[in-house]
Amino acid sequence: MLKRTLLGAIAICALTIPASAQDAYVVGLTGALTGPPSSTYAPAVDALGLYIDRVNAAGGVNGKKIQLILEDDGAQPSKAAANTKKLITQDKAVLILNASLSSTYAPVIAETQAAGVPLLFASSVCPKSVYPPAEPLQFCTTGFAANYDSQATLDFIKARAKGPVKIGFSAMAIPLSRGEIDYAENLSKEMGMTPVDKEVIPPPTADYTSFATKLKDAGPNWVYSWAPWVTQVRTLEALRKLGWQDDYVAWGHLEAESELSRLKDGKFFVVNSNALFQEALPIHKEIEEAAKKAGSKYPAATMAEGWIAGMAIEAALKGAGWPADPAKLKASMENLKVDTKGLRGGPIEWTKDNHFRTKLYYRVYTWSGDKISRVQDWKSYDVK
Amino acid sequence: MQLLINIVVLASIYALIACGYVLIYRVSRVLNLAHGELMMFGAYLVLACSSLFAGHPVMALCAAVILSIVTGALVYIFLMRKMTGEMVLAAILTTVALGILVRGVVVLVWSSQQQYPAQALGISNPTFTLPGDGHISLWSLVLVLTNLAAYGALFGFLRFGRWGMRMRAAGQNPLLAAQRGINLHGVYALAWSLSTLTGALAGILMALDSGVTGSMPVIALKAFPAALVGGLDSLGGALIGALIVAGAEVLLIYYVDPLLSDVVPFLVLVAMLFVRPWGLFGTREELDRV
Amino acid sequence: MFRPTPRASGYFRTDYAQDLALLQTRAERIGLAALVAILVTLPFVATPFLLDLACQVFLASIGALSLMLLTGYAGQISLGHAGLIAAGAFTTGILTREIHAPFWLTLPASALTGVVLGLVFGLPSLRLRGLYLAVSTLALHFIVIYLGGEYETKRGFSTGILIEKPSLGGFKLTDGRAWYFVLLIFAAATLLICVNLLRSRSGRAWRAIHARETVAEALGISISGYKLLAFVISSAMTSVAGCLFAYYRGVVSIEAFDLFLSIQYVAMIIIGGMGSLLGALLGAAFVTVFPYAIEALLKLLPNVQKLAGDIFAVNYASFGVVMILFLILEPLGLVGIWRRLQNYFLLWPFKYKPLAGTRK
Amino acid sequence: MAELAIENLSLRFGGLTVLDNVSFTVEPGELMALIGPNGAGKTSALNCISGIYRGSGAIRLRGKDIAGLAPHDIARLGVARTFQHGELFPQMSVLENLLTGRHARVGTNPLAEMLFLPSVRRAEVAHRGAIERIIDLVELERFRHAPVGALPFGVQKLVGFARALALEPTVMLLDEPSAGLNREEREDLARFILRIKQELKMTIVWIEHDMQMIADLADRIHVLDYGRTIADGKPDAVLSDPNVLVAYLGTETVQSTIVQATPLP
Repeated sequence: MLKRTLLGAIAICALTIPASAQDAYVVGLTGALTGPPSSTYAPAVDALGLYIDRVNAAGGVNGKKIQLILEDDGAQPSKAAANTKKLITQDKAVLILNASLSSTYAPVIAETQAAGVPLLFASSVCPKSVYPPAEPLQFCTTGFAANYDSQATLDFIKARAKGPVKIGFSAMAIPLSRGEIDYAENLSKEMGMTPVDKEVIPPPTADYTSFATKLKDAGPNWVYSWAPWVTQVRTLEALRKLGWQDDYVAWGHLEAESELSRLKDGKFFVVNSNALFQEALPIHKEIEEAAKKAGSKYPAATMAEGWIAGMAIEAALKGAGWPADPAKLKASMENLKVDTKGLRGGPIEWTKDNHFRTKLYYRVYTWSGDKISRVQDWKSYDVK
Repeated sequence: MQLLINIVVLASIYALIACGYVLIYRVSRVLNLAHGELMMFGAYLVLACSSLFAGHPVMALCAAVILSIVTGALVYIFLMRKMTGEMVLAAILTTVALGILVRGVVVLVWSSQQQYPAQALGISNPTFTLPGDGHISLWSLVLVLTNLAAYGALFGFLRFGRWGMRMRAAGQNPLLAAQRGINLHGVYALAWSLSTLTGALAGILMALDSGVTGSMPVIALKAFPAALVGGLDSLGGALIGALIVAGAEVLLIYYVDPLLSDVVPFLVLVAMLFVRPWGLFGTREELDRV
Repeated sequence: MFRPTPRASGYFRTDYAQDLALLQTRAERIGLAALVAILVTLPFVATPFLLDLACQVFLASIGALSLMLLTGYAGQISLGHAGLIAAGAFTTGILTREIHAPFWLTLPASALTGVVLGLVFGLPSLRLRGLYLAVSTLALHFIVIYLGGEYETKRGFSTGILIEKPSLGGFKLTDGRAWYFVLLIFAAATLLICVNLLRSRSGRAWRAIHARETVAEALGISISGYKLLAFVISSAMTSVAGCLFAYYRGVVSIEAFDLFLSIQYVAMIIIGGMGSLLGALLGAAFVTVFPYAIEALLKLLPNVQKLAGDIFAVNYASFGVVMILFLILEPLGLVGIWRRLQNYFLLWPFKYKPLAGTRK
Repeated sequence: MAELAIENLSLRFGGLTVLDNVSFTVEPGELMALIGPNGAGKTSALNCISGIYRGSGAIRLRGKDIAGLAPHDIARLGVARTFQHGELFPQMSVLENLLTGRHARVGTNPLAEMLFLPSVRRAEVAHRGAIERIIDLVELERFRHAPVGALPFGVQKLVGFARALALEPTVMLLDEPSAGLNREEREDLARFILRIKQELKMTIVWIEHDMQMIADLADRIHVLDYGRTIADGKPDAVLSDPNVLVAYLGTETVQSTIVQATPLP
């Protein structure tokens, strides 16, 4: 029992890192940089880092640099909580970013609320608490968001379908995805479609064919999936292997662009709130160059999400002035308009009770012939 | 028809993985919980080899297979050899630790993005339509055939091969086998190589069919009930066990609730453990002697 | 257990009750007092981050002690530990969300859940041994996680069940320091319960079953009874740890209880040293602190931010390496190292103990 | 009434008949030796009595049939035993081994033990006292705190003997207690066996290969061969029984050597 003291001493020696000098805006991030779901988050965090580096290289914000501290939580709630605590108490971060699985939200929210530090969901799905009426300290820039995504997708299906729609659903067996698909199923009924089958697929699955068989045998002419990319695309591939040739819609995660060109499937649609790099806007070129220069290991096409978060952070810090504290930052974020320069259909606007955005924009892409093409241009939804 | 194909394919996956568990358990009474990770490692080796032998998919695949055999032997020589004679639990935990290590290394080297070895090799995965409107993809078909070939070869090898005989002897009574001049370390290393080979084959073929991510080892965990239901020391049992578990899983997904597919193999397993803990075809363990 | 080393010229006692005392020499009493003093002052000097780490260590200690009781002493292998922690956490979560149950209700309720699960999942131990038992406890894990996931989804708590901080006698437990003491007390109580059990009839029965089951039975020990008892007590304590975990984090979600957590607990008792309560504590501290220590080390390297994405993987890999090193080089675990150090200083300048067996 | 009566006990493992209609009785306070060549079924008979194996036939303890009871229930009725190879708990000290042997006599419940209530403390002290008396009896004082695994084999066998005594049994089943002991240790053992017989009035069934000791100490001898009784009676009569000699040596030609080696009382 005496040994605990010894251990304590070792721990103190090993872990007491001197707090960094406060001559920069300290922004802390806890994210799933590694671990199974990291493919959705890691590229975005990488892009965010690139953006902040550029801002710093150009002289920073209000003459001060931004210090971005990354902590990996591997999508584990406990680790995310510990990270947040450390970022707030030890690094004195004025803003916390979450780029991780939804299971980390609750502990991170609890920590930030206790400390009164604003929390920005960047590249992780927007929780309902940022929708109006928003929780005072929570904000979100992420493209995908529960309920609105399904609304937009089903609208797209309705508009595109010629006859009656028999729709099948595919979700991953995680609460978030299941919840959204349940919502979509109800909504589809309201919109006059016939839901025929819903497959909830456990994450570790050797062979998706069994699920696809059931889905196919239910006879849908549309299938909608809102889940991590693996589930979306493997369900599609399994369906195609079984000879199902109808239309499939899924959410356009970061991987969407490269995957569309890999699959070359003209009846596979991705609903997206970010403009794909195929559009080759000036901002896209900019991101590509930055990624190339930094030698990033992720393709530029996966970086829009992180870039947008970077823009929002820059704007928020600018509004907060120097020295920034969490309260000033919160005030600045409550009244913010970020120009996304075409990465999104319109600006991100936050108000006192809407920390999500006042208008949402969706585009739909697919593969046609030899390239990715747009099948529906920005369609906007008001957030109330 | 499609259901039948699904069962056969899934059973082949499980069986090919399960025979790796059986090989090692039968020879050394150690349960290799790193089997899933070694399987995934095999799939990633294809990725590595595809860039090494760009444009020669056959060469790359062969290289990956050979490398995985070597990996198995190295694991035994540098790690498990130290554990022979130790508590069985310690040996099993060593494999757990090995698994954790391999997972970490794989993420470090290849990141945790979904990867497509088939694309890297430049080979496609067409689908065949069978009579009765059943569909099967090329690599699933290859997997089923590989599985049959692997089992055939293993049966022949254990029954008639010189080293196969030695493996059986070592499994039944290591002390006696050693006294009769059988090189136990050689036999164990061989078992590890063969087990890693079959595991890697399963991993490679699955990766060719549908890509590979860091979460692949979980599949091996689900193949584990198959090995146990059949009896951990029986090859034939693993085949039957895989059929039972795969059958239960596919039928439950289709007729009851897809969510159950995660739990059911283990429920089957628990039921089996209550009725016949040593499995359908396994050997019953001896009574304690005092 | 911590049987004292003979100081100076040996033991001098006049009745058997003195032999049962936990602290026998003045040095031990002083040592304990010093330890208590350090543990009490720590929260007033440590940063909140360290405080959080200490709390995690205490939580892990409760789990590791109960697993040590089951595996290290009673010899029943379990891979369902994460499932049991989840069971306690979900009991707490469900009770607070559904009926706003207070702390004094959820805690015993969690313990009760543990008792029931311990009974159910102890049953296979009557027929199964070793490996096979481990596999059946694995099934427990999957079943608990499945049920928890169903509850979360059906009730729409897709990002986890939020739990209010508990209040004790009108005092709300929000402060990190208060939590430190609460968890310290729980960990100390668990330790005391384990020590007490092990120095009386049940503890001896478990160790006998572990060593030689058939012989133990011929001595009059009911094997099934004591195996179930071990499962029940261990599961109850584990579930209590789950309950505390839920309150401490303020949230319950299935993702927090994956198979890796079970493996971590097994690693704790192995790295700490099988068959030693001290080992469980050392192992819990080691495994909990390890990832943070690796991170801290990596951060000393130049160009850290570029490495951020790899830290977790490095952690993972090095955790595997450390486990392998312990299994191969030091099967007695941290406790083995500690004892060797202790002997080294006790016997200095000699190298070997004069009489084998004066200590346990 | 006989203390222990075995009636028509048979035991089969698969096709192998280990015990075939064995019957014997042991009177209270009697020391009965159970002998026979290797594989005759002696240990199996003890295993049946203590419930580890389940044979067919009746096993009566003071008239009550205990066949089919679980081993721990049989132990609670006062049947203790030692094992051929000691079968001690090597990590535990001599004291703990003995206290474990006393398990059935300790009545504390786990809830009280968790808190180590005064009642538990009192019980522990009391039982420690009882154990100390046994330690005195078999002269193990020096090794009290030593882990058993580190002790010499001879001492370990004695600890096994003491552990059986700790149960305070009425019937002792000794499975080759002298195997592996040297001359001196055997003499000690003989002394202890006589003491428990005389002072504690214990009924003893004793498997032994040392004919000398048996001839000196046993009240009666029961001989098994291939699972069958071939002789039963006073030592001198049994040890000169030609059947027994054949069973042990296979031929009658060496008969004289045995007779010579068997001192008559």
